[in-house]
Amino acid sequence: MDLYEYQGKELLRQFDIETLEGIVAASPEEARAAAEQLGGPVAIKAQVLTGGRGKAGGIKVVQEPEDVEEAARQILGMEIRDHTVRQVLIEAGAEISSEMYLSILVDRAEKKPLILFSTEGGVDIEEVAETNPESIVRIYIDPLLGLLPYQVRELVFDAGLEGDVAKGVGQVLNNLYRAFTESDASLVEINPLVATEDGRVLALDAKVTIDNSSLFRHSDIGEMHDVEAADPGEQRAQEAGLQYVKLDGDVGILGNGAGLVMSTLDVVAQAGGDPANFLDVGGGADAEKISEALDIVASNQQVKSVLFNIFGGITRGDEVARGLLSALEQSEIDLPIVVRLDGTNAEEGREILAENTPENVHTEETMLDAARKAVELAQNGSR
Amino acid sequence: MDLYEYQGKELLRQFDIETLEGIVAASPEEARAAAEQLGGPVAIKAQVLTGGRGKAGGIKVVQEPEDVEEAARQILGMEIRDHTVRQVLIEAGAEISSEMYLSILVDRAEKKPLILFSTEGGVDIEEVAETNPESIVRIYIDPLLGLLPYQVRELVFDAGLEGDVAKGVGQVLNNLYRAFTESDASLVEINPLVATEDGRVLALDAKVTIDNSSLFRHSDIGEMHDVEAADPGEQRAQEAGLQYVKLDGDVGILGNGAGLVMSTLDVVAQAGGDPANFLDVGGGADAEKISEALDIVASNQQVKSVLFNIFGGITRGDEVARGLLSALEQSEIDLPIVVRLDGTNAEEGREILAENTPENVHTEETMLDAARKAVELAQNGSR
Amino acid sequence: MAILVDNETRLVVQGITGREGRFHTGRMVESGTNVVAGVTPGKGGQEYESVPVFNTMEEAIEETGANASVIFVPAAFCADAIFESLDFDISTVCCITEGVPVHDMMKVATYLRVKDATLIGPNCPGVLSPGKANASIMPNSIFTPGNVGVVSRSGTLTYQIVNELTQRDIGQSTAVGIGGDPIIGTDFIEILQQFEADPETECVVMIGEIGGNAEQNAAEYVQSEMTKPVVAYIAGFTAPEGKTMGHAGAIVSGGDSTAEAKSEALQRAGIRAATNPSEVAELVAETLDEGS
Amino acid sequence: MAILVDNETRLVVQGITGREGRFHTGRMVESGTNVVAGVTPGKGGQEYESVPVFNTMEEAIEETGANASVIFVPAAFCADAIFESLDFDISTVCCITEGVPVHDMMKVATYLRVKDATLIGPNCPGVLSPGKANASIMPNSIFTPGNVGVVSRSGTLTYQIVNELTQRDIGQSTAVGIGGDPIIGTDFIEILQQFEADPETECVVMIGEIGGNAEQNAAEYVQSEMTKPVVAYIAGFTAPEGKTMGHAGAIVSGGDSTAEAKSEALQRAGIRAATNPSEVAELVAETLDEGS
Repeated sequence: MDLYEYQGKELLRQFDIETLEGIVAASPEEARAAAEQLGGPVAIKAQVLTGGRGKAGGIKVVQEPEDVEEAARQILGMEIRDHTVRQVLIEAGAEISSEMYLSILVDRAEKKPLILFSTEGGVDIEEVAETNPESIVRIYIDPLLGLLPYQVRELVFDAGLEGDVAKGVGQVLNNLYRAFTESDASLVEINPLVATEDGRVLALDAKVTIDNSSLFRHSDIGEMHDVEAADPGEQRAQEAGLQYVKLDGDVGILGNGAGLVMSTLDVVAQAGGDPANFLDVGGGADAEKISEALDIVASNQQVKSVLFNIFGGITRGDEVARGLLSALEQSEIDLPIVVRLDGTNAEEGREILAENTPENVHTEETMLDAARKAVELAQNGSR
Repeated sequence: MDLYEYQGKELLRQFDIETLEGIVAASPEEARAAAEQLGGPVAIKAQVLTGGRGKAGGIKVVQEPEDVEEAARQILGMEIRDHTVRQVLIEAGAEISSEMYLSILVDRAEKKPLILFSTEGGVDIEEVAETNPESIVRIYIDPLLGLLPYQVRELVFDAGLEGDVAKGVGQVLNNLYRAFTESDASLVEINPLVATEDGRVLALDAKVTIDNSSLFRHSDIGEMHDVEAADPGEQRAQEAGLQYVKLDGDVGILGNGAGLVMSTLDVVAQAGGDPANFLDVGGGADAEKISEALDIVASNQQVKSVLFNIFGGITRGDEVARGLLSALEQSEIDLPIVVRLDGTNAEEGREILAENTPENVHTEETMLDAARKAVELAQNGSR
Repeated sequence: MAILVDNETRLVVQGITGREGRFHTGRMVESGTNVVAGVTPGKGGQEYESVPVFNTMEEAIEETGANASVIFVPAAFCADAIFESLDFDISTVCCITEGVPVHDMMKVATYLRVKDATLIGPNCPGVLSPGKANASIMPNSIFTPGNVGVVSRSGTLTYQIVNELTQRDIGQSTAVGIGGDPIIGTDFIEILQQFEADPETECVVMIGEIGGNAEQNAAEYVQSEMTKPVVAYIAGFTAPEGKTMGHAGAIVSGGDSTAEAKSEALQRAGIRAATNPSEVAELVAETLDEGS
Repeated sequence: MAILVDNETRLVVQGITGREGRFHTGRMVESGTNVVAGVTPGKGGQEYESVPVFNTMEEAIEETGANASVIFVPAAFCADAIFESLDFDISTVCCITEGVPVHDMMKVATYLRVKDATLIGPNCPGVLSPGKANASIMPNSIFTPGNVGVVSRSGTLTYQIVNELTQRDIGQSTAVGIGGDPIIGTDFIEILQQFEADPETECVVMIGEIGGNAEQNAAEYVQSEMTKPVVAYIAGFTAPEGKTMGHAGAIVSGGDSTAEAKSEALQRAGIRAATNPSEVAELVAETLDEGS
């Protein structure tokens, strides 16, 4: 789960990392009021869960409160990489003497937290990695020992920091590691981390991703999630505990297990079709969940046929079949549906379907045949 | 550093372990006032840093406040294993349904914390270990992982606990492990840990030893130390950072390094003498420390001769010699002193001594000769 | 022979009394697996699917000599269940549960380095050696004993491919679902090593997906260390960059973790890669024909 | 040869700029030890006793190829200094500092299990191989090269005994002060193993004291595993039960950790035990005579 900049900063402040004073605004009027409250020049920053907002014009700095309204009007409603800007963060100014980069992330290969630091902040870190890899300090942390004092010193010395900045960065690093572990983050990134003219070290931006699997122990963070931001279908899926990603095609796809569904998308594409979505019903999905999943897929108006590919492990074929029938009854879906069912209790499932098959449901024996059929139906279909 | 029962219980309460309500009293009058405040029957418990107070009559239970004064009078001033009782803990009563034993200690061989639990509490655990070893549950903890939930369950199931008692003991164990690690304890022992008729689990006694080396990060615990309890010489030594233990003989012994001093005691005993003390001046002792050490040894009125055995590693012979001379000047010690000096800068030290040797200082080349000389001087000497 | 589980396996089911635990215990028993014990705290003394239940792993192991475990306990308690298995010297631990926090798994993975044990998963289908032992949620009926080792990051996709193999009468030595989470106990390479050393395995199928770079590392390993042929399949060519595709681990975090990048790495290493599940079975059949 | 430190040793001094660190660096250099670097954060670029100082161990090792370290940093920072050494693959770490918290040492000891390194101490005099390398605070002048290995829980008592050996012209291969704290990095047995394997060592002197049961375990090991003769000495017969005698580790916590109990264990194992430091040298002389 990604946090907005303002949420990420709220979290950092909880762990004693200093940020600039800021107020979130959802309208030009609120933006102006916020700027007046803060006083002096302010930055108006689009709050979107994607990068590149700077280049897209999503950040403006104005000197006078009366100019804030117009700037906010330009940013609010802006589309940045398919994300609509619904809020802006109005932030006070600061006298900045240097920009740095600091992040902690989960390294999959080493199975440990990895700290990245560079004195070249404020730009894309991947760019720095290419142009000046020497400037990036990398430190792996033993998750059982935690961040050790010597590692903080090492970062500071390797990066060539001195005086107040060295001390300030060390403190931020200790605090950021606490934030990373205690919030179950998979990424905390501060870019830029700035040193001010008066010797303080502040987080000027914050990108925080929390491990979804950990939300059961972070109800406060879970509540931050801004469901309005997502596609309505993605919202429904999330509430139902389903993994759903909307795409641009016309063949609706659902199945069990991320790998099988991804493979189904690939096979549909190879058959000349265009997947409308990714939907993983997950392990052990029961009738109700299947019904909800089918409904979500069908509610996408672009969908012209649905391919339902189930290979049962935890998910049992009989439940899938009952779920399918129940979903069809409830939602009166009349789209053509291709069903391919195999694995645990598949035979029972196929029997249930055979006895009750509605007209719009086609069954196929193999995944490839099912994909071809679904593509064919989508190409011939209309809605 | 050992804590008194009342201090140990204060610590346990900080970690959410329930104890009975209690008030410390230093006089019979205070004891009575405490009993009246608590109401009902109370226990009057001698506060001493040694075991066996129960058998020695150091614990009395009285029903009426008017009997408290007399009971406290009997206990206060009592000598229990050479410890004078100066305070009593007046403690409220409870309806006890069972007595258990729980402790966590540092296991030297495994280099890990070890949890010991038995449903046979209230008696000497070493006795239980002999008569009914099966009843003791032992669980080792990985210090990097900490106490794991499964280990708590294991203790509870292995001990055959059920219901409220199982839950209560589990909670106490989690809290006690926190107390153990966060206080840098080498031992936390609750004997008995009791279950009450109304289903609570309470610590009825508390024996806590804090690792002296950790006191720099526990100033609150360091302040608990009750220096009045110790021998005046031991008090002075502690303040000076010296390791001193008073014994019953007449040959005062000091040296550097616990092993060498222990060996010196042994050699003195083998030579027919009787060591008056153990004093380790430690590593890197300077003139001032040596002087203080000599003064502490000599201030024991039983001492008839002093054996000063130094083999220099960190401690340098020249500093030892200067310290010795300085101590002799300051304190006007006229006891016979046998000095044996070897190791780092020993030659320089011997030269300094040779130039300034007072009459009462004898030098010997070997440890055995030095021991024999000191014993001889003690046997011939008087004070 | 086989890898990880075989005729010598004495399996204990952690979380046997839950819905999934019970259901799959029944299936594992039906597959002929020697399921000797179950563990659920507080349910000791009961029986589920004719398997005796104990309160603790220590007790279960003492009483039954269990040497492998399969975990169905809820995600919040999985790390604890894994530590319990490891501390009592279970040699193969399969954690089926999905949704185990990544920070828990980093601790587990670090602890694993001091233990002589293999952890499969979490969020995986488990391990199945057809005709010998089933420590998994995989449908036993689609398997048949044979000489192809299967290792996969994906669950249902594995079933799909095993099914294709079986339909062509190509049997399997062992199928291992290593799981698709960002932090898993055992990576491709460790399983490939075991297949390389297993006399019964003649050919290995490796099933990957987008995210991370485990497939690239595995490709290098195959090229430099393995003598046995490997057939690969990667899913996720149609996955849009930056979108989560179900598995927390299947995040396209950059150019390196796309299906294309993985596919290229396989080709560079001279590994045959199929473009769909059916083709995997075709390539395996060809490979085995060439070998004989 | 020798054990732990020898002619190949490239020593780094952690905490070189402190009073003791500097003093003993001078002495180690005088003893002919190859002291290649010192580390004190913030003092990088300076020189102490002609030894270059670095800010971090990583830098010191990169620049000088250091492979052993000796630690003089204050007790509160020792665990950190040890972790820093271990993380950059120093193979022999001697922690001289006393007063390291026991809980810190439990963590260090646990971490050591995943590292291929030997930690000596804390609260120990260090390691000295006469004529080769001195990673210790032991007075070099009392040593002479030879074939007797010395291992001891006590510092100054070791000097006493080494001095007695040297005065009888009995040289030493290596002397190791393992420290007397409750939790130390390396116990008697691990050092005895190394002496057993060292071709240069013919006989071993083991110096114990009250507290714990390391001497009893060592006695069993000597009896069952060692071919080389061992002469032992135990201090603390006069120590009253239950009193702390200087070393935090030297607490008589029960019958088993008394000097008598240790002495009996040695006798049971057939190990010659001396009753005073001079007698140790006599027994070693006799042992070497018998052997030749």
